[in-house]
Amino acid sequence: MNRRNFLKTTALAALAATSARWNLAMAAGTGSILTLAHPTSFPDLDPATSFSNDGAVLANVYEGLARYIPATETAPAKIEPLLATSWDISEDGKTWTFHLRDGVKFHDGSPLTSEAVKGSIERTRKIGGGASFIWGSVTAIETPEPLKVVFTLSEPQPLDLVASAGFAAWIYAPSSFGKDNAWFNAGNDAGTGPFRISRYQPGQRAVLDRVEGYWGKVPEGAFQTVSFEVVEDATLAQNMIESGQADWTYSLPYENLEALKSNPNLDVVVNPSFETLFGLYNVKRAPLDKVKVRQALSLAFPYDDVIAAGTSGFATRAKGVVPAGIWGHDADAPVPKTDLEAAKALLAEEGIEPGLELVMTYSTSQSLEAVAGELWKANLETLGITLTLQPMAWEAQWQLAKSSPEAAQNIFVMFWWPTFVTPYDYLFNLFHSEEKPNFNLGYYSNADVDAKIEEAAKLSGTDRARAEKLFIEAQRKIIEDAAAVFMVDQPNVHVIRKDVKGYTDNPAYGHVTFVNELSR
Amino acid sequence: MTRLVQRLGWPGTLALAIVVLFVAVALLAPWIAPYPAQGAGTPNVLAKLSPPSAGYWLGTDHLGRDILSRIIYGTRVSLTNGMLIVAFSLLIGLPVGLAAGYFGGWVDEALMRGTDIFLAFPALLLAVLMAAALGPGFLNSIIAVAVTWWPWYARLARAEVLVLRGQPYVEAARLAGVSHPRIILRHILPATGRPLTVQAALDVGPALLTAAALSFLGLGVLPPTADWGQMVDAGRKFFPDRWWYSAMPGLTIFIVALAFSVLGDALRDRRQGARHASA
Amino acid sequence: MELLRYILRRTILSAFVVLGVTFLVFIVAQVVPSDPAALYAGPRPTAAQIEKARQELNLDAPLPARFATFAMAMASGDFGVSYKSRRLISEDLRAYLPATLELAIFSTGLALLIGIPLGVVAAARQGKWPDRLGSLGSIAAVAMPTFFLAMLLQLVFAQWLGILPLSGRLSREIAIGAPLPAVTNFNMIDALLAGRLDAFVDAVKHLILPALTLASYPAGVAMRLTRSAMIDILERRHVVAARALGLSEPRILFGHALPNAMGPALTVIGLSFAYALTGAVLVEIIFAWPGLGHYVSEAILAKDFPVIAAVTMVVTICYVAMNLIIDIAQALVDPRVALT
Amino acid sequence: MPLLDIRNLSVSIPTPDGDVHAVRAVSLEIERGEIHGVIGESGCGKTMTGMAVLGLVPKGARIAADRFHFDGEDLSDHAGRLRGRRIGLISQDPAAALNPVLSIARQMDDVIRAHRSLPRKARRAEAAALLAATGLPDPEKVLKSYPHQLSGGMQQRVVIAQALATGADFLIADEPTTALDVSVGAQVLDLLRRLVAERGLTVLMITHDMDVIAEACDRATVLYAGRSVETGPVAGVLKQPGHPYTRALLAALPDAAPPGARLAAIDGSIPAPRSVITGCAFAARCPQAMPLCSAEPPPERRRDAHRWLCHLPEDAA
Repeated sequence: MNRRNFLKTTALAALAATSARWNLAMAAGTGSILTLAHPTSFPDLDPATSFSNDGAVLANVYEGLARYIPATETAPAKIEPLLATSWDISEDGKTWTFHLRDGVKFHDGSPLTSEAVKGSIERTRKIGGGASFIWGSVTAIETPEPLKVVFTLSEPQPLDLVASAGFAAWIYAPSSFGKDNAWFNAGNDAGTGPFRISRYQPGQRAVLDRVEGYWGKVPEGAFQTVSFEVVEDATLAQNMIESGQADWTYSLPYENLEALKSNPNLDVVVNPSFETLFGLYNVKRAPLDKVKVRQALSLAFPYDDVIAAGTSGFATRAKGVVPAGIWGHDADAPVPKTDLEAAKALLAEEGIEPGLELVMTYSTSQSLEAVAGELWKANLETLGITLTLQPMAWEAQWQLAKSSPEAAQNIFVMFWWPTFVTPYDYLFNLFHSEEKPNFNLGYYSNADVDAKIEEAAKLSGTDRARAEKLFIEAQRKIIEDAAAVFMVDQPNVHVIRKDVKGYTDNPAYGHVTFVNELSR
Repeated sequence: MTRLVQRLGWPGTLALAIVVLFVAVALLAPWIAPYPAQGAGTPNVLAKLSPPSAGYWLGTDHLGRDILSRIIYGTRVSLTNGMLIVAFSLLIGLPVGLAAGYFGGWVDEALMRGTDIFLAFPALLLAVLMAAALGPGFLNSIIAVAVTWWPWYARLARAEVLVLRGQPYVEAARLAGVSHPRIILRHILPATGRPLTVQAALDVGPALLTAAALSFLGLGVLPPTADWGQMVDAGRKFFPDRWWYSAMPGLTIFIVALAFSVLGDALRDRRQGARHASA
Repeated sequence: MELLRYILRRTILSAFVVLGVTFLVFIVAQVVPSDPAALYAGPRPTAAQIEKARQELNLDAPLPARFATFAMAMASGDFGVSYKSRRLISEDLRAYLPATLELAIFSTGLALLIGIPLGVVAAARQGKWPDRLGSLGSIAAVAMPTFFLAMLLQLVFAQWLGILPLSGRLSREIAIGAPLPAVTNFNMIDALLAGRLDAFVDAVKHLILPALTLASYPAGVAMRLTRSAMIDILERRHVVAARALGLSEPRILFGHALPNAMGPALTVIGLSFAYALTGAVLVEIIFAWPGLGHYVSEAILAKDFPVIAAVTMVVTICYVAMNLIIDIAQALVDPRVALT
Repeated sequence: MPLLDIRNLSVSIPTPDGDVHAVRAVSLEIERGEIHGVIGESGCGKTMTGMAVLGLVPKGARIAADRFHFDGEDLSDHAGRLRGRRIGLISQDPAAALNPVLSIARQMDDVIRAHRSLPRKARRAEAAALLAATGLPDPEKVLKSYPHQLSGGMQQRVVIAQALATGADFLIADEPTTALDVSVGAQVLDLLRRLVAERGLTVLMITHDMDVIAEACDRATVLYAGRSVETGPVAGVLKQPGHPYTRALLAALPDAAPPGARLAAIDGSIPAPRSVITGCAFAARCPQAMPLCSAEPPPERRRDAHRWLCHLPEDAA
């Protein structure tokens, strides 16, 4: 220890001469720079097609009509006005009128108008990429007044939730409607948000500078510049946050979080996320076409061990597919507990002999999926079932699953997060009958569940309480059918420097930091 | 024993001993691993990431498995990996080289230009490309490396054959009307095979290193099978605080590759020495 | 004249090899078990979006037609767009290739600088302790797994001693606070062009650890090759003659014997350069070096074929070109080769 | 006092399989201004003797001698210092003796610079002058050349010029004509004779070619199996050889044989270099051998300045 410190000190002293000058110069400036270390790059900065981690950048450059604020212990969830100050819904839930905020300017200086809103959503829909399908039920957009937009829907839909989505719901300046994807990805922007992109190095960083005359409130000591650094390596990210080179990061190994918690300079912010991990059983391929076999597998899943070993106890047990924090979450869902004896009995009932072989596919890049698989495999081994773990590139895994029920895997493990905050997003995509499945990769089909999901969807704009009840009923049916094994709700763990004030995590916008609200 | 030392020198003998030791470890893995089940992949969650101790000599991994047992089981994968890579490469390279060298002319030209294309790729990149195309897995990663490896054997074999082809007994056989396959099998193959096999045996070390690099990139064997390269990668996110996870398998790779390298040097020196003495 | 013919022959052969490589890359790509359209359509596409992507990418065309398109595009330097990011690959390469070349060139230089003098000394002191130590070191360098060495260097120099940066190409203070104008994308050159000594020093500091990692193996090989070449040369008559003529020992070693060992040195340049280009896949990940290796490893995870193909092609062309240059250099350095 | 005075020189090289006795007992006395030939079959130790004088024996080799003097200085201590200053070497194969990748100018310059501190231009002029002195017609052109661009004779002249450049007064010429055409070889020998005469040099001429001895040398020493078995004025050694080996050498050389023919036609082979020899080394091949020959070292016989080692009485010669 002494020796190491000695070496360190001498080495530092030797370098002091060269580096002292500019370190000093930098120290003066860093106060107004916020550095966010992101583990993945920002593939698409086009507000129409962005559908990935790029949302973290865009959410500081663009704004939607509204923003979802999740429930806290003291307050229920709400949808906060943003570019719209208020909105009205017609009786039948098919006509939505949004009143726009006055005095908002785009970064190019043009004012926010109903035409801009209409044009943005139309461009987004016309390109048809990313999450543009969220506007699928909109049949017409009218602009009766400069600050008033009227949406007509084909069927009732919670358009307030759609309008506050983290993807495809951004409003951008009319001057950019004619621009193509490449223009945006060259680092240009056309938003109303507090920051604009000043420099973009794909795969490395995006640097944003504060825009003069932002309409919203700017706290004292707010940041002038924010740098989104792409740091794929968790070791490096951890090193940066510990040394103060980064102010915020996530996706560090759970095992290292205890040590970070005790670091006086850091806050470890743990929050439920809207991401949930589950395995879809292929119900069209024997022997998982039998409910009892599926139930047995779910009983053999080591729920607590996965939380302990895979997430160091940070995650929580999944209660069905809709995670905690989203309306429609079923806190009392009758999910199974690990019980190998019961599993054995069920298998015996169906006459399953030892020697059964099953294939589980998961995405190469997801280490938690691998841990879950390895632990599950060990449990199944005691039941005489061999589980082959098949890590694949996501596209390949998906491709195999879609090919045909006979050729596909037995168990498809994946994470799901909602495009916008509604249980419909989980239930419809994953469990609603599909002719040619896109994400219903277990080929699950149940008319009763389909009906409940469809009806709940229609009600979610107008009668959210009833919709929620229907969604929960559908989920219970799915659990009863053991269509999937619900593993864990992934926690959001963000590590942030203590001197950064005003941080809250909003799981509706995955890993987005609203920098305008922060200060040092 | 003393003769062995005399022939290989002390470093060579030590290296040979290490290689033999690891082969033994691979064969006897289930009997000598302190925790055979963990070596084979069974998690042991309660003890996860424990530092080296009396119970776990080299510590445990993120699922609480004994690193020593994992390394012992990984020996099987790594050595088989290395051996299969050279075996596959020989299987492709030897016939190609034999044919090119024996028949000469356009056959030689066509086969050798073909191998040139493979040699034009930087080897690891081609292996990565192949592994990416084939997907991860034990056999796939071996094929991926073998694809980059065989042209060397083709060249070696060709060079050996070119020397042999001019030998009087081969000429005689040819004049006597012995068929080509027969000449190749009877006269050429045995004489070419021996130097090539020695070379191949020594290449197990480098092959193992390449395979480790692939599995470090996540293109090797599938979990939960233990593999050294993959262990180093898995442990990297806990490095350096839980150094043992990465360092132990990393050191193991280093020691084995070093042993092969030193042994190879010793054998080469011996061959050169023999040539000097006879000259 | 002979030299010209020699160069011409080598160039034609290289062109042939590049064509073969193009074909091989294309064939390998056909094996990739992934749906490019699904990848191109975005993170969570609908069936309609995938179908649209399929048409855009012309994936339904027959195989030979697609190879023709592919080869033509490659020949014109148009690598298409990445399925994953949908960015122009040629634009990405402009940013990543210099980073990798910078690393490869620097590490090659380092390998020669370490390996050759050590080899000369080992040969001159054959059998003595500098020789034994050097030989041991070179074997160790060759047997060391790159990725493990990278981690160890980071641990010692970045985390314990803290004298060199852990990773990246430039300090963030410079990259964000006072960025360099991207003229060549070679940071050292750009820094000099801009007259920024601080940035230059910073760029060099960032280069040292990854370059050292990549240099260790070729340095070991360089040492061994130089040593054996020098031992061979030192026994040759002209060296004995030079001794008999009363030349000093350093003069004989470096002035007379070493120029004869240029052959192995050039071989090492080729080897080291190739090693750095491919080792980049491992080293760039560990050192977060924004180069081709980094770029392609992401593409591999995503099965982003156009990127994989483009990088493979570019690296292979660099490699083939380097070999060509070295062959020609061999001919130039040794006046006798020109005649063969 | 002879310029080079060697008594009973031995050079042995330890190997894992036992010592190699490259030189067993060589005695040489070379007077100033003479060309002294040393002749013998390959492996007889003639080159190693030359190397020992230059202090260039292989690593680990052991040198012993009753006397090993050059101009009064003990070579065991001073070979390194004398080499290149007073003692020069003209190598066997000029193509090998010149560095293939350096220009002649550079190689000449290196030698001159090692011995004299002159400005660059003067060194260049000196190099040209030395080349001219060896009879090269266009020194400037030669200086710009690389070795492979010169003929064998020209290369040998360059090598001689290099030896002259050191300022050495004693040259060891190791088979200077072997690699050359006969006519070119003769020219080189003429050149050497001329240089000896003009510059007062002394030359130790190592050769296996009796013609070279006859044409160029004043005195000669015959080596066999690492021993000097006969020495004396060339006329005596050639006309009235004392040692049966010398006689066999001369007999094996038919009058009709082309000059420069190899010495190969003696039955049997030389003793293995690792063997220990008690009696006369030639005993096994000697047509006149007696039982005594392989048992005891032969005594020295002499006729004036002509001496040889043999059990046979003087008149038998």
